[in-house]
Amino acid sequence: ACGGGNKAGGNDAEGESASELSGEVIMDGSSTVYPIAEAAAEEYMAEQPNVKVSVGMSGTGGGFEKFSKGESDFSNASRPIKEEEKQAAAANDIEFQEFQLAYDGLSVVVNKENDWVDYLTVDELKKMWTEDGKEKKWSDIRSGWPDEEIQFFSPGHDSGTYDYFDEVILEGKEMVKTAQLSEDDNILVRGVEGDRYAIGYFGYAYYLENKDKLKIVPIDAGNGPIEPTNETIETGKYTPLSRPLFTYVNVKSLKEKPQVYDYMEFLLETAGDLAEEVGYVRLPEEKYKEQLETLQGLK
Amino acid sequence: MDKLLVSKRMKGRLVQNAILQAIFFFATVLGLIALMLLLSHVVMQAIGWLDGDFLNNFPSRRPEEAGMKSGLIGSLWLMMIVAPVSFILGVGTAIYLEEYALKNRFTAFIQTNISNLTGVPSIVFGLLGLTIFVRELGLGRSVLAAGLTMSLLVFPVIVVAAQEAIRAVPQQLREASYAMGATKWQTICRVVLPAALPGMLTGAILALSRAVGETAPLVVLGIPTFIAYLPSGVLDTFTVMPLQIYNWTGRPQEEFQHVAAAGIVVLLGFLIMMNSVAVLIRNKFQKRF
Amino acid sequence: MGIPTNQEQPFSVREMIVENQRRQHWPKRMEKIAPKLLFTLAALSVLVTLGILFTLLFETIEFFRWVSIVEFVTSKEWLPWNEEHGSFGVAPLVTGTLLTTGIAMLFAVPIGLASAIYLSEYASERTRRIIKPALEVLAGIPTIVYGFFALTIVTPLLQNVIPDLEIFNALSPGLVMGIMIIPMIASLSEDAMSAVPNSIREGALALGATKLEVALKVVLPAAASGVIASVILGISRAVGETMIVAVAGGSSPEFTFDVTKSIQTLTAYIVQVTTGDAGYGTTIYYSIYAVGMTLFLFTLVMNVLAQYISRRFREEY
Amino acid sequence: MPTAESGEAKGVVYETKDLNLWYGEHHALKHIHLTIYENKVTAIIGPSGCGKSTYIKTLNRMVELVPNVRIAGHLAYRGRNIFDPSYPVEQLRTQIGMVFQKPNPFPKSIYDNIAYGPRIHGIRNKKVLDEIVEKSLRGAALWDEVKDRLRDHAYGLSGGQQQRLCIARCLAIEPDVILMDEPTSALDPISTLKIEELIQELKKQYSIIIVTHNMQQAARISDKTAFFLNGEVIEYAETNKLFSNPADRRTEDYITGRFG
Amino acid sequence: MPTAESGEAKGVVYETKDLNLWYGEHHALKHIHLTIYENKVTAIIGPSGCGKSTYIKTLNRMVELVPNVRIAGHLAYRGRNIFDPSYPVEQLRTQIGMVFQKPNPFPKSIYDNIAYGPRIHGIRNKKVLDEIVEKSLRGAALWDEVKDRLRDHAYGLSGGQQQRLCIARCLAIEPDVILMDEPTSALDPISTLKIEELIQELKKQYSIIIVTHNMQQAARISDKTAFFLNGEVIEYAETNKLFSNPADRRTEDYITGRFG
Ligand SMILES: Nc1ncnc2c1ncn2[C@@H]1O[C@H](COP(=O)(O)OP(=O)(O)OP(=O)(O)O)[C@@H](O)[C@H]1O
Ligand SMILES: Nc1ncnc2c1ncn2[C@@H]1O[C@H](COP(=O)(O)OP(=O)(O)OP(=O)(O)O)[C@@H](O)[C@H]1O
Ligand SMILES: [Mg+2]
Ligand SMILES: [Mg+2]
Ligand SMILES: O=P([O-])([O-])[O-]
Repeated sequence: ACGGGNKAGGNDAEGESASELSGEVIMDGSSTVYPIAEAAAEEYMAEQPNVKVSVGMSGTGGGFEKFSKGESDFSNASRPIKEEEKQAAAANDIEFQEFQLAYDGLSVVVNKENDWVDYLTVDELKKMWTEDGKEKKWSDIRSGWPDEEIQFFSPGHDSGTYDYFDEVILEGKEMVKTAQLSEDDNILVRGVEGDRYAIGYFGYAYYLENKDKLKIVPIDAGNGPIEPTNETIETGKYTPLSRPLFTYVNVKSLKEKPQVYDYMEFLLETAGDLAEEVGYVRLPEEKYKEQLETLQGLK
Repeated sequence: MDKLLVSKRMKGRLVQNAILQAIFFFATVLGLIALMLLLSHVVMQAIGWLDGDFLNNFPSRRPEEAGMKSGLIGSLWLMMIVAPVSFILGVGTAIYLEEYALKNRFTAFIQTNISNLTGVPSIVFGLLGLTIFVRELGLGRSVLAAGLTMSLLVFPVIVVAAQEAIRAVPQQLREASYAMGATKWQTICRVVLPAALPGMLTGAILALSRAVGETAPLVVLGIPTFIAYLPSGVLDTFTVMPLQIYNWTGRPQEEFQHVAAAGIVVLLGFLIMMNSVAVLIRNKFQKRF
Repeated sequence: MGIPTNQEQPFSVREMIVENQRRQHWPKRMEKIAPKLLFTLAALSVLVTLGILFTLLFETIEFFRWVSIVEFVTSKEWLPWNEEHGSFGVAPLVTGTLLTTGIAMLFAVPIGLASAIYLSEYASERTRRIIKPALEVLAGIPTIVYGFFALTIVTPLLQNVIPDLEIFNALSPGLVMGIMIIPMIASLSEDAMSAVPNSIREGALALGATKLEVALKVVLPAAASGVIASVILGISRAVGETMIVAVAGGSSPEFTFDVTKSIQTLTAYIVQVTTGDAGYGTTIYYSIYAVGMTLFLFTLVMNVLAQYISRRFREEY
Repeated sequence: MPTAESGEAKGVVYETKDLNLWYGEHHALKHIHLTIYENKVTAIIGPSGCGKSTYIKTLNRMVELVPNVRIAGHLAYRGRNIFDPSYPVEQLRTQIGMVFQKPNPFPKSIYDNIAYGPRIHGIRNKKVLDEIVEKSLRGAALWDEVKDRLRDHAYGLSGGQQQRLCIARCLAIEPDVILMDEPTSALDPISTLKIEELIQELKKQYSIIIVTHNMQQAARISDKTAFFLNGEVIEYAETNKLFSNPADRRTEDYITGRFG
Repeated sequence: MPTAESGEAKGVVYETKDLNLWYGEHHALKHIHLTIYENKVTAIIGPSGCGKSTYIKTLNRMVELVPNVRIAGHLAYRGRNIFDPSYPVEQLRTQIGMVFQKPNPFPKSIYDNIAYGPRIHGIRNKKVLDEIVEKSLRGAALWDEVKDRLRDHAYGLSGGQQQRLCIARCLAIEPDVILMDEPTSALDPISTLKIEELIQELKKQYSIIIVTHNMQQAARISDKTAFFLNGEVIEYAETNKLFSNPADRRTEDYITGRFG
């Protein structure tokens, strides 16, 4: 595998303390997870200036492709690994371990001037977003709402966000054809911002940053309308639209390269704080603890 | 010819000339207006964010601390590979096609092949580079692998420009050289190339400009975005400016849009400096025959 | 003819040359090596193409084991994500590409040529030396920047004129792509036109031709081969351009020729999948290779045609 | 035949008064005074680099195409200042035909070369064009050689043929004055003779100014001759007089080949 | 002086036997038989398009640069078949200098134009080059005009100056034979005279073949003259004889200007 092996054993027999590491740590994968990874790398290199951490953003799929060839130590993912990807890794004798780093709460938003929507149930969401061959109007969803066509904004088909929405809301059915798709969530923000009859969904961080321009829609999954907040997402009250973000680590790297192990440890220790700083939501504390134990078991 | 008719028509022709001149001028300016619009938009956004720190810092999650250093130096390294490799490859191919190749089917095939390469999307070159340079040759995600991939992507533009330039060198000059007993190679090196240099440099400018701004193939190669150290050789990992800009534009925080704008300004500054070297050489050599 | 002899002993150039020719093997050797070396360089381009073909071929074949070629070519629906009734008809991606390329060229060819004519025939040397490099900067702006330019500036501007324009559409990225291509056409055409000997211009001017008549009826035809080459490069670039259309064109493949609607191009689809989530080894993963192959064939056919046209137009001077 | 001094306004084509021209720093024409008459052949002779080409290129303002050219002085064509901004240079050049030192056919067919001038002046009629082409080619003594290959590319012609093509091209727009810069320097004696005869023929309708190195030619065909040296007009007189009885020592030296 | 018929091998530079040349379909040289002698000036005359340029471009194989040229026949330079593959064409051309019909200086400085030949043949020494440049420019009667601007671009020179530069460039490599294709057709009489004198000077060491339209020139400077017509050699003889007593009716018609 390329890039991995060289100069790994920085802490050699000369009796340097284990805290002075060197060598490379290669991280690639999801662009959703990238900000957390970037933050962690930044902080880690302040502590371990001789370790060269690099973070790429090839996307979850692209990350796994490289990971399964042994070209990276970590693959960040905004969804769990797929069966085909597992097989590809197995074919190259790559053993991996999954770790959760944070939550992302998919946020459903409407235009600031939308004064009729107070909340949406999961069924209403489903009815709205599923293609049924007819033009969708707000009045079709709940009576009393305006007789105006709904403008849909959704992340692109190939994003983890879409995947997740598809899974929990659409349940595999086709999304409305009139939906405007973009790979870039900032563009969705603009779309919803610019159209009174618009609705859209995207990552929590994008809502947080644009709170004053958008109106959040609480989601009722049977337990009353819940708005996404750090608290509701962390405790799991905001369902079904909150999803975990992952990193997958190459177990061989973990065992053979002390800096990889050290970095993983660092990740689990700091992910919560860093995730919140960049706009995601921390996992419950015990989750990190559990995973640290799993990690120690792999050493 | 009817003199009266001629002078009657003269006015119309002059008006036509003046109108079209104005249109041509306006068209030229239109491109510049677009450039200005874009630049002013970007520069306005970048104001306050573009400072010494920005050039001196590594990437950061905090917009105020985020900097371009690794990208800037990385792009410089990349160009140190792309410029010579693509120029030699492009000019060499052009010389072969114009001066040596027989006008046969194989030549026509190479010719078509080269213009075809200009239309292959950059991302496909990324796939090619990943397979060949990164994996087969084991160069990893290094400056060299990316530089070679990028060279393959941009060299066809140099070929086409250089071919046109070589073709435009008057045959009489070649004849004069041959008549002195110069060999073909000497004639090419000492007469044809200097006379064709301006056109070749135009090609180089266009090609390098593209190489500086390309994002997609580097993403496919797996060139990382976050790097907080500098490469020390062509086999080291690195990052480039467009990747960082791409990352910043996608971030949720408004501040990162400004960081991205600052990044774009730096990239354009880099581009202009790089081009002006080529432009200076081009101006020095440009002579009408 | 005596030279005013400085005290040096007289020398014979002829003898020196004969002597040098006897001793120097380097030029002779270079003469043999050069064509081979250059041939190797030229042949490399063929290798690159072969490399691309091979990169694409195996996965394309793999793709067609899952999806029938007939469906790929004839179906008018591109719905790769839909697991129940997914459909792999490439036509919508092709129309998306045709639309954006068409708009770009409609915009870039006239403006690029007009700029070339202005710079080569009207502008003073000074103006030319300033404007040309300035235009060339346009070619180097990262395409991602153009993408956002299209989306955040051009689309809203156009929406003022065309209220029906969707936020993602073919028109705006097409125009912006045109802006990006202008310098390519302008600069290369200008080079070709500048290379037309001045004596020919003088011949026409002396007949009382206006600059316009000289430019259009003498210089342009004489430079046709270079002008056509630049246009072909431009078209190729437009067909292969990725980021602008990915950002501003949207990602809804529709079989439509309506420029106000959201579209997806062949390239945008590839970039969407490669940077996205699709699992390695899935049908979607393989589909990008089939799309890449389509694109490859598409540009190939276009280039073969263009070569043919260009050969018919060439005027030597 | 009017003498050089008579200067009756009616027959004057060009009136040059204290004309100066610089290429950058180089003073190429110095205080030129010269009056050129209608229906005459005026020859300009002088050693290489003395400004002959420069002068006749000034007569149709072609010299302005050279960058950094500066012109001062008075030059009137048919009483009208040619530098007057209200006098379109295209109109001037339509009336002043020019044949250059180096043949410069367009990279087009023989036919299109000749038809170019008429076409830009709005003559579209195929039949008329055909006639113009034939007439002009005959006039330049080229018709018989090329009549079967009018559609061939002009660059396939030999040097001499190309030059005659350029003469034909110039005749096609029937100018008032024809400027010729060593038009026969690339021609064989037979074509030269034909061109010389043609010049004699043409001067009935046209005024011709010809630069030549061939003193016999100047003597044979011209009515008046100007001798240039170093950017100055040394002597300007009836050709007979200038060759038989030059007023200036330098003229004499030059025409007898003693000069240099 | 050896007669054309004597043909003693020692003094022969070129031996042409049944040489034929086609440009595509066009048969431009037809069964040429011609022997050219050492230290002589051989003039080639004939009307435009008769193949003069083609013939002398064959002598240094420059004609082969034209696509679709086909050559058949025998042509030996100093007893050696010039088409022999073992005879490098560069070596041939080093010994055969050439001056073209249209001046074609390189787009370089005056100095670099002259130094081009010596440099490609491996002469690097600055001082030697300086001397060669001066000597060659003097030889072409250009030194005085350009000595102060050797570093200027050659395109700034007038037509005549450019042609003399090309002659100087050719002299710089001291060839054995010099081919000249109407070298003086763009020159004034004074420069022409100098070049003619130079030719007389040079023929002591060199053999010179000159194409010219100027029959006086041919008569003045050449020892032997060949008259070409329509791709054939009509007559080849001592210049005196050819001009005073031509054997062929067509030659007579041509030299007396009755031809055409
Ligand atoms: N490159 C070419 N392709 C085709 N035909 C040509 C070419 N060059 C010359 N010819 C033809 O060959 C014939 C001989 O041409 P050549 O140039 O040798 O004539 P020339 O005697 O030198 O005439 P001139 O005195 O006008 O220079 C002419 O009929 C000409 O049209
Ligand atoms: N474009 C130019 N730039 C600078 N100097 C020039 C230019 N053209 C001509 N000259 C100079 O101006 C002078 C006059 O040139 P011109 O061409 O008028 O001479 P000429 O009498 O026509 O000579 P020839 O008989 O050689 O054609 C020469 O010394 C020449 O070097
Ligand atoms: Mg002149
Ligand atoms: Mg000739
Ligand atoms: O980059 P993503 O895979 O998280 O969309």
